[in-house]
Amino acid sequence: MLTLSLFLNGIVLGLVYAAVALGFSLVLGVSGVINFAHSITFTFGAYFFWAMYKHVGYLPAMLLAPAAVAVIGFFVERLVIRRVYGQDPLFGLLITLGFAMGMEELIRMVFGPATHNVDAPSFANGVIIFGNFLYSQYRLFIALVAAIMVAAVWLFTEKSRYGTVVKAGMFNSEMVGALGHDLYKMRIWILVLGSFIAGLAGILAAPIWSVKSGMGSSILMPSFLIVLMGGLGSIPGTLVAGLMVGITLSMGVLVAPRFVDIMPYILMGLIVYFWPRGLMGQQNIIE
Amino acid sequence: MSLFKITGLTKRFGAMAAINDVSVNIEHGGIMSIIGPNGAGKTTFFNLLTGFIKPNAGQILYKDQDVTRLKPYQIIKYGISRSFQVVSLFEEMTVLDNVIVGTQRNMGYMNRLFARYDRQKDVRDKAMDILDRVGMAHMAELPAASIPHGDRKILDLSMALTTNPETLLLDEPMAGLSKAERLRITNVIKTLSQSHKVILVEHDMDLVFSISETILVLHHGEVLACGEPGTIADNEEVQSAYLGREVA
Amino acid sequence: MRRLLKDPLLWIFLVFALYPAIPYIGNFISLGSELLLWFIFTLSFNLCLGQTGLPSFGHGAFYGLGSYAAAITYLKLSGEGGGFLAPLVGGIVVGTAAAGLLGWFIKDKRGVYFAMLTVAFTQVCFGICWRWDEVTGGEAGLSGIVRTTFLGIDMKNLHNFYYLCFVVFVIAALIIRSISRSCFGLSLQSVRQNHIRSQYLGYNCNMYKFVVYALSGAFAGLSGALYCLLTQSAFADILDWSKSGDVVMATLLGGGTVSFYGPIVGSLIFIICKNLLSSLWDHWLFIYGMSFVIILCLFPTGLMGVFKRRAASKA
Amino acid sequence: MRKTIFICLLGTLALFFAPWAATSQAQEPIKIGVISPVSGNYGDHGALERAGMEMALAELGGKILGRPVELVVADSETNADTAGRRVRAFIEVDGIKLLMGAVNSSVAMAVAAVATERQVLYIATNGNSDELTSSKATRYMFRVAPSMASLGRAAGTYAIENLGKRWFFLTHDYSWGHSGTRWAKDVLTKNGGTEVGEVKFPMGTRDFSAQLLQVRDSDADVLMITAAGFDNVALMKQLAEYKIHDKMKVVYTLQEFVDIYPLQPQEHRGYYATEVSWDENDQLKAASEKFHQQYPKAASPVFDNGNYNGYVAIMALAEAIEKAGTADDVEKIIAALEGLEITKNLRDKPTYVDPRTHQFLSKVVMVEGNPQGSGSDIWKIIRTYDATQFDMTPEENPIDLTKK
Repeated sequence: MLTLSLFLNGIVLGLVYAAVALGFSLVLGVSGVINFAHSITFTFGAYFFWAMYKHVGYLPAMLLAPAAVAVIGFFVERLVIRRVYGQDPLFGLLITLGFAMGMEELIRMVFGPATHNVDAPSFANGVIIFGNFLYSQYRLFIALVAAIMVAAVWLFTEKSRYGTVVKAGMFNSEMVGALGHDLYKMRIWILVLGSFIAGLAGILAAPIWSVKSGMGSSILMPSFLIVLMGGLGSIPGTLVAGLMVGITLSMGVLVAPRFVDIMPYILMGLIVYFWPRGLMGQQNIIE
Repeated sequence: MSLFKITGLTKRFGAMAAINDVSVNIEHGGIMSIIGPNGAGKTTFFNLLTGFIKPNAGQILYKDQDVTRLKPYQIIKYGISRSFQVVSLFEEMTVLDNVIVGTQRNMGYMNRLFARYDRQKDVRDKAMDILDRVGMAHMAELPAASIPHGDRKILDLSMALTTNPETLLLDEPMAGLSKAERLRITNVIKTLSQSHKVILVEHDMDLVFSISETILVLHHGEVLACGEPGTIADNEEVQSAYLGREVA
Repeated sequence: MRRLLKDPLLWIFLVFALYPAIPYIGNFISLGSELLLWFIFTLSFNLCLGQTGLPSFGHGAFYGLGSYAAAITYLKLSGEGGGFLAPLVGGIVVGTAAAGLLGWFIKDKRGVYFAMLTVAFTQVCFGICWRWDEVTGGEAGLSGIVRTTFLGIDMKNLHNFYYLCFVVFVIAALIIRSISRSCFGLSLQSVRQNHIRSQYLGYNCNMYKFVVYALSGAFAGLSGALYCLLTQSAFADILDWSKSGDVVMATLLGGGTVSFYGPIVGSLIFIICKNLLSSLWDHWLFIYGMSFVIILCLFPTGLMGVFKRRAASKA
Repeated sequence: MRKTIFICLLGTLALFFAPWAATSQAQEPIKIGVISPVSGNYGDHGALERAGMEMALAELGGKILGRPVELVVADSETNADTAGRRVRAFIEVDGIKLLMGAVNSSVAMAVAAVATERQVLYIATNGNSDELTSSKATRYMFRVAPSMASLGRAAGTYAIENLGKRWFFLTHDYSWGHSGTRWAKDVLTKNGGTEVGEVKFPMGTRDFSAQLLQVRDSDADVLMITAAGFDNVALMKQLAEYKIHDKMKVVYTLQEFVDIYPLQPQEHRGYYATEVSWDENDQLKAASEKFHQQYPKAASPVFDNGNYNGYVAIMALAEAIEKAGTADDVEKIIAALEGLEITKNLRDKPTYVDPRTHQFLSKVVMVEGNPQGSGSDIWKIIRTYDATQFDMTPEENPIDLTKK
């Protein structure tokens, strides 16, 4: 019984982690930028949501807050990311890391260091109990939203016209530019979309992990691991890798509870060692 | 025994077979040219021959020794060396240093921990000698990134000489060169062909037919024809392949 | 002799030889020793990044493991009886072994994947050291290490220890510089600039990456061991990847990718500004993060890159 | 090019040390080096500690032995490596002989190592690990916060007597967490209780669903938790989310007011051992009121472990210096501190400094969460224990710092 509930919990966790890594994977895939400022958009999402959800209501805030984060994403792109296109990806990593560190301290200045609290929505606040098995409705709600997010981005890149151009951009951005698509505008839109997704992911995580300035840095490494394992620019890869991390973290408690937090790193080491480009990765502008 | 004995060589990238069951013997000495429309698999053939990529099937014997599975740095020991279609140099080094990297490896100096690389007189002399042979001695101290495209192609060729090879695989050495430079390189190739076996990938048909002893025609990854320039010239399949009519 | 005078390394040696004598600044004697150890560490790190193009973002692991090795060797082996050399040798051996082991497994990896595998390695080491109470003392770390005498000189005296670090720094800097200028150094440069062409000239690039990684691990282990003797303790904090990020930032800030002296200038400014800023303002991390971004945006090749470009334009 | 490097080196060296040069004034002040987190996630905990110190200093009129006192603060960045560096700079440059502070045990250990080497006095305010006053105790370190032995055994004693005999342990996986569980188990085995199971969770865990599902699956009637920091805030929320309280009693071996205060009232459930409760007596209530006025933006509106220990540390140092008659001779101050009875500790009974382990012994307060409470009224006191009753006995902790 326990293993079943742990497995289900692993799926839920996996979906949340996949959603968290989604924005990062999209930006990395298209513009080839390792965007560590992703953690900032994630944290802003949670803070904006916390600031407005009491006045505006839960669901409207779930759209307004990420929209505000998307605007910040635009400025982040104009200020920092714009200088990093085409450069060595590790250079981009370091610049955005420094930027994220500075912005985290800025958040601490603006919103104060204290932890804030976001309570679950009214319609998903209870607990489902059947027999000995219990599961909180809120986690199923965020798993559902995460699944919708991943599916939406997947449909966007696979099916829609703009999406296919974006996907092509992942593999050969010069060619896409040469074919007349305004690569310049596309990259801005991708980063804005990525920030929107990251902000939404921040809102999903807020009630479980509570809102504080340092919450962004705790999801930075997992997102990067998931994207590397899944394969750069591959949305299904991010989903699969996210689920694997979620299940490892959840089932790991049975195997070696003490070393649960370093299991994702070991997992990533094994996968990248045997599948150099990740499970579903293809040649990408990163190489 | 022939220089290269290639049997059943195949290389697939996903569904597309870049090189499809190629079997050919390449003899010693002289110049052999490989021609074929773009995408015929010429560069892939070179990559397979030099161990840069591993074939899906088939075998490559060089002087009856199996080199199919070897990596480039192992194949060099057999005396095979190549230049690149897209110029591949050490961009942050000077012209001379680019060549020194090759000569110091060849002379076994490459692992000296405390000998300054720019003070090894004999290595420098050998490098300057190679630059002399291709007429680039005067550019020795210039940064490789700042010299004109033509000279960069010639430098790429001269770096292949640093491993004093027996067999030289030159991938479109003439591409993008001026008339004068093409002449200069043709003479260099001619003098090289006395002492080395030269395998050339080239699109300039008059040059190919004037200097090569044998010609290998590749088309869609398969050998269309192989033989003297004369027989190749009047071979219908070759003409149709070039003139675009699909062979019935 | 004239050529010697123009050699910047000589000037650096001179400044740090007189460092304790400098009126006000000289009081920071421990910080001086730490700066020297940090120089050895960043110079050896730059053998990987600047010379061979290996983005080792988890390099702090070898520094941390070296300091743990020194602490454990001291506590287990030499005990109270003294023994100054054993911890240093222990640090070097463990640093080389760890770097060699990791280097062997990832010698064929490149770019982002190489960087992330090294980060994974250092995080796993951090996780283990943080919990393994019996051996590494867990979160409370190891303490009780005492600097005794070395070659008859009493190392408890901070100035003696400073000059020991200075001597080790001089030797290490000369060795690393000569390696970077040697034939072996040119081979490493060829691996960084164009590993395909380098293979075609007969270089087994993966083997070179493995050898230089193990070599730089040795120096990192040495500086870690000396750091353990300076602080007379060993903690898991050094192994965290944010510490490794510091060494990468310092090297890039100084311009390690274009000049041998980049890491020295970079770490000097890095450590000093970090300490200076933190005493000025509670939210100093904001200035620190933003200035790093601005400097790297304006001078992608770091400070030494600016000097080199101006020197080149004059030539 | 060569000269530019040389000038750049000298320039940055000079630039660095300017601020420190300007601090020496005419009359020689007593400088106390405070090492606690300023930036980063634990910045607010550090600020709380320092606020307690400043408040105590203000009550003493900013003077000890007639000499003005100056608190020189350095940012530990909750990192042993950085803390060691900053403290060494304190000693070498500012000649500081009195050190204080530290929010977690690894920083406390690092500072203790430097203090022992340089023979300066260090009063650790908030590190709870047992090692600080047992295996790694040193003559030059005192500790204000009670050890995990007192806290763990107090919580264990209350739980075994009132809550149940079948326990499940949830332990934060680092040395502090292990010691909390060890002492609670000590009480459990001595009173014939049974250990149903234990799960250790790593630092930085934010999601406890896996661990809590395991807890729910067990048939324990008491869940004994040793957890701290931001992980603990997330854990408290998820305890309520998974309705653990309905199935078993939740007991904490150490809980901070600061961790619970931001939570929802219905999440304030369970039994906690804590070092001080602001509503113990009128003196503390008044002090909390005054604290809230002076530091409205502090992480806690009342006296919590952090600021209380900072307050007591300053009062102890002041009384010791007065008793020793000198603020410069560290050995004399240590001797004065050993066996000292600290009266100004806002409590009815003075805090006793055990000369053998250099541990400040006062009280351990058992409180119960109050889901209906509002504002600062988040728990109510249910039992007060005397710390000496539970601290490590000489057999358990053979260390004796009075012997040279």
